[in-house]
Amino acid sequence: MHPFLITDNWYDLRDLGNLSGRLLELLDDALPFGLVYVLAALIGFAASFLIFVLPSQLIVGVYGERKLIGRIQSRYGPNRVGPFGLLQPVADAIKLMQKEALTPKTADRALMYLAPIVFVAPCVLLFAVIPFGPNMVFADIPVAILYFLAVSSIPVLTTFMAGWSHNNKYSLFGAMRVVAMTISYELPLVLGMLGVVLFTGTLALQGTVLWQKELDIWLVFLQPIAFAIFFISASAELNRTPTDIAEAESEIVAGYLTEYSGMKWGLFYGMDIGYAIAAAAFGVTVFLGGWTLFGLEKWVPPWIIFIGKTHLFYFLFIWTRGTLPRLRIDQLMTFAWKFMLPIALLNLALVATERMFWIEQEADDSIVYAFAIINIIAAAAAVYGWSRALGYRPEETPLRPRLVSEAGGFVPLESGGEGAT
Amino acid sequence: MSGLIKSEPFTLNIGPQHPSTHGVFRIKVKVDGERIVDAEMVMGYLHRAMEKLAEERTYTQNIPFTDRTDYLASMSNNLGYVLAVEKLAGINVPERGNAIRVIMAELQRIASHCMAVGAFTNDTGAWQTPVMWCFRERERVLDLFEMTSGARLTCNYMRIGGVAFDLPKEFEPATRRLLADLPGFIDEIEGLLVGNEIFLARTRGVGALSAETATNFSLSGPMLRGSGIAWDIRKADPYCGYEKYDFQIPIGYQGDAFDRFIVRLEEMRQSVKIVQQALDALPGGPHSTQVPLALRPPAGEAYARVEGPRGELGYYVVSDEGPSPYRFHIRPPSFINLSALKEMTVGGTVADAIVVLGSIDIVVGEIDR
Amino acid sequence: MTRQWTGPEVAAIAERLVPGSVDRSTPVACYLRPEKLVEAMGALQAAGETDFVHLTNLCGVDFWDHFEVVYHVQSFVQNAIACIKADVLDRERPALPSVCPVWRGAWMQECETYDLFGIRFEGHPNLHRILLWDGYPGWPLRKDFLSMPGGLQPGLDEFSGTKRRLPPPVKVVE
Amino acid sequence: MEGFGVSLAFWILTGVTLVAALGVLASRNLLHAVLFLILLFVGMAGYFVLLSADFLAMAQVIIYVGAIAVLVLFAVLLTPRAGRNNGETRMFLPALLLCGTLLAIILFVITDTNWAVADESPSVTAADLGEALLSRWVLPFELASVLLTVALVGSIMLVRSREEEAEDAV
Repeated sequence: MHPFLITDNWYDLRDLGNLSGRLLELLDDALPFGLVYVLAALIGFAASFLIFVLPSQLIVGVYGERKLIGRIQSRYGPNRVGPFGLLQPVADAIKLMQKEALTPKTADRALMYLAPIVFVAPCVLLFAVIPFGPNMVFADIPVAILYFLAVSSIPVLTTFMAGWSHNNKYSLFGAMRVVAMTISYELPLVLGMLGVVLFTGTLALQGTVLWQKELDIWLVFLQPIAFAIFFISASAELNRTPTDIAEAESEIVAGYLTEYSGMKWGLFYGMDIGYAIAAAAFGVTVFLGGWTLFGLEKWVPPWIIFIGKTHLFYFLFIWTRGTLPRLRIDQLMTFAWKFMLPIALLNLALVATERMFWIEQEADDSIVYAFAIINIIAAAAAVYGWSRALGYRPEETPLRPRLVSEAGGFVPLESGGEGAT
Repeated sequence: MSGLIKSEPFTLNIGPQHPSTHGVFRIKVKVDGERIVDAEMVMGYLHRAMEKLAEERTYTQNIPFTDRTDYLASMSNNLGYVLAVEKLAGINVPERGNAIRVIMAELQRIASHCMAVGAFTNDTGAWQTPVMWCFRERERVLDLFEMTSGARLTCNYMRIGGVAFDLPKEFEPATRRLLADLPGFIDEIEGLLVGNEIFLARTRGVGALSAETATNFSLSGPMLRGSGIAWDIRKADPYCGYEKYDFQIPIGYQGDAFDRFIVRLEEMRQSVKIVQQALDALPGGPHSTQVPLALRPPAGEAYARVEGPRGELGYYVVSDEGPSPYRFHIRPPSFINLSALKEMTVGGTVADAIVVLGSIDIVVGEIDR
Repeated sequence: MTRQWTGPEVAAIAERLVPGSVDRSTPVACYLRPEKLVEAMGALQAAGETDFVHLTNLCGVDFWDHFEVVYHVQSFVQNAIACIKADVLDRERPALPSVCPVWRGAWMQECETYDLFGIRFEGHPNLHRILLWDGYPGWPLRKDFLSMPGGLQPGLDEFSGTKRRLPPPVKVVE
Repeated sequence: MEGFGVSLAFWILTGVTLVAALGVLASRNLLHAVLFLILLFVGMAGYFVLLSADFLAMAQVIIYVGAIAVLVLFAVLLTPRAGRNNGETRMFLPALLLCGTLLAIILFVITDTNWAVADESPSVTAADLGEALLSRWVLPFELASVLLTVALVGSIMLVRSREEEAEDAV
């Protein structure tokens, strides 16, 4: 399929897709009808758990996040259970399973039980379309980007179900915020992705990766605005900190999770990480070249490159979570509608023009580098200009208090004391 | 919003068990959507009848009670109380005692402001990071307290007529090390938060009080200074020899949560300056005068106040020549600063209310006493 | 240093601004008549020479047969503080006009004084028990609290405070 | 698509969709009804997948589940508490009659139509779809957008309060 890279031999472990494909063929021949699917599912589950879920969700997602945030907060983080505290996620899981799962008397029991379950399923589905390597993609469907967006809109309903079912005011606040925020952030997200799709001309994720590989450019350079919009929207829909208003702990006490305890809460917690990693994987695939790394994928197994990139991307989420304060709901909505949406539209117009130019002039592929420079400059100009147009004036905000030496009454702003130092 | 869609306001209980009420404090807010239309405070969950208890104990025995009102600023509380009793009984404090008091009170201000700044940023949603940073520095101040008084939180260090113990010899180098690090730490916090767009958006213009309103609501401390009123008891009514030290009063611009925040940060800088000067000019001599254990001040009354970390911390003591105060009243700054809470929160959102509450810097032990 | 207004100084100004408002004055404090309290306070707040814009402290004191309510008011511009008092003579139904119209921030301190002494502040926008719970029977900071319902709990009979200060210790005003 | 798996998927989808549809009708709790409706939408998307219309299936999920259902949830939350359940209605009989008629017509049409059976499933990509919508069917497409815009403006006009109209008039 890709002669430059993969030999298609089953022993070519640089792409595990070869091995599993061969295995499936063999089993299909050997086993009666139907059983092969069961067996393949079991093997696939075990393999993906070992290769992806274990390092990602448990070690990076739970342990790494806690450790890193601990370091950001100048403390040690988990360091008691097992070597370097590595067994902390396991200990957490055991603790959560032992805990009593409380159900409030007035809660809508069915919905409350259903919500964590429904929350888990889409997370697993999301990974089906992610290409881990040239042949390592479970379902290389032609509308994978749409599929990803579609499936990732389901957990929103779940969080709504969770929040509403408790009959708790804080949870209802959380649910309302989730719903309101999602409507606002889907729009710029889809518009941003549209810009990407216009360039690549395909909705398939594998196609997007190959396009980037072929032109030797990552889409993050061609589409900086789309990347920023994707990152912000993703962190908004994942409830990561700068935008975690749906479970704002200091305001509405974890929002839709207020009444959950034990493993029901644990499922939400674990799957939050799962969604974050899925979003990171999607971002890496679309914007950061997926499993390619400028030729290095010939030597290093692409899936290792991919997992590494995903974890680095996930680090961005951890970083923002550890350092940024939270926005207010109305500010978040204003940001989506007044700032991101117009900029996304501008970006779309620019991309359409460039794409048209590219096709009509039958230009060389290296024109994308020119496009990249234009787009980066245009992105900076648009962000700066539009924020100024919206009334953003950072230099007018004094950041230091005035200083006076004598006690007395009111000091008017004009007289100013000794001014900001 | 309210004109477009008919919605019924409902009551939301913020607290008593809520991560952002800094203790057992409760606000009953009536919200219309996310907008607050009414706010009512419910407090007293931590009421320990300190003022009544103090009427049954001798003047010296009351000092530990003052630790437990505002447990984040026990030194300042000690100081306010002993100043009131000294004023009542006409006791003079030796130079060295005064200097040590100033050092302790300023270190306490740094520790308390660390807590205030950290908790406030936590309320804005900065998920624990600034809190942890602030705790790191506060811990070092508490170590100094432990070194001198033996206790970290409730120090019980001031005595009528001076302080309980002289400074240990390790104190000065340790304090100098801390003072060398503190400005860098304050710059760090400033770099992390003050220029941050999200933080600015969350705090600018939130809970703004004009100077007239702030005065009328009897506010004090950083709340008053944030509104642009240059009022600091240390400057206006110097005690313990504050007139000898060179420092400035930081004041804000429009009296919003952000102004209070930057005022607190700047106050920490000024406190560092004061401690530096006090250490440089630390006089010798005794640290305390001898005061009879069963002190019986002459009949009369005294109102003494200090500039506590949260504002004007006053003690009103009435004596009837008995061995214990006839009336013992605390003017708790964070309690009185709360009186403007409704003014500041109504019309904002729930998230704003949390920020406003954080900017007041309440200590429930002091509110309920 | 903050200038401390003596009682007679404040009394003279208050008498001039609102005739008949001053009851008497001691070196420490100026006693205002309850019926003219709010008016006189408002005048003292507005007058340029006193400029008492900031009500610092408000508390009650129980003197067995009557209460005193103490107001510490100060001016930022002049850097001066004064102590103003008002007597509440009726012990059965103690009441005093509220100074909330003058200083809005007084409401919480008045609530507290009401809560602990039972002094009703008339004209207060929302007078309620702020620290104790609604329906608490006694007034804790009164000197005879232990003889009140809700004061002395069973088993506290030998508590030293019950008998300690039965005679009025302070000279009572006429 | 042929095969045992496909048939199984079809029957499962049919079951889920029917149960969801019945749930929408029967559930007393308005919110449960909305959630059943979402399940129904997902089931419909499944049918599209079975028909090899991937793009339509995804669009169905994005638009109906991701946007419309969320809007419906919003509407439910914003309605006063009194109207939050599917109460008894006097329109029961007329509605039944109407539905029966509709069902009869549809059944008649289904049985009467001479269905053309394709030999192999046509492979329609998103690009083909876009091509068709923006060239041959551009007029209906644009008309639909205009219609939606008109509906949007109309709904805004409907919920405007009298005070705001007075404000605008000034």
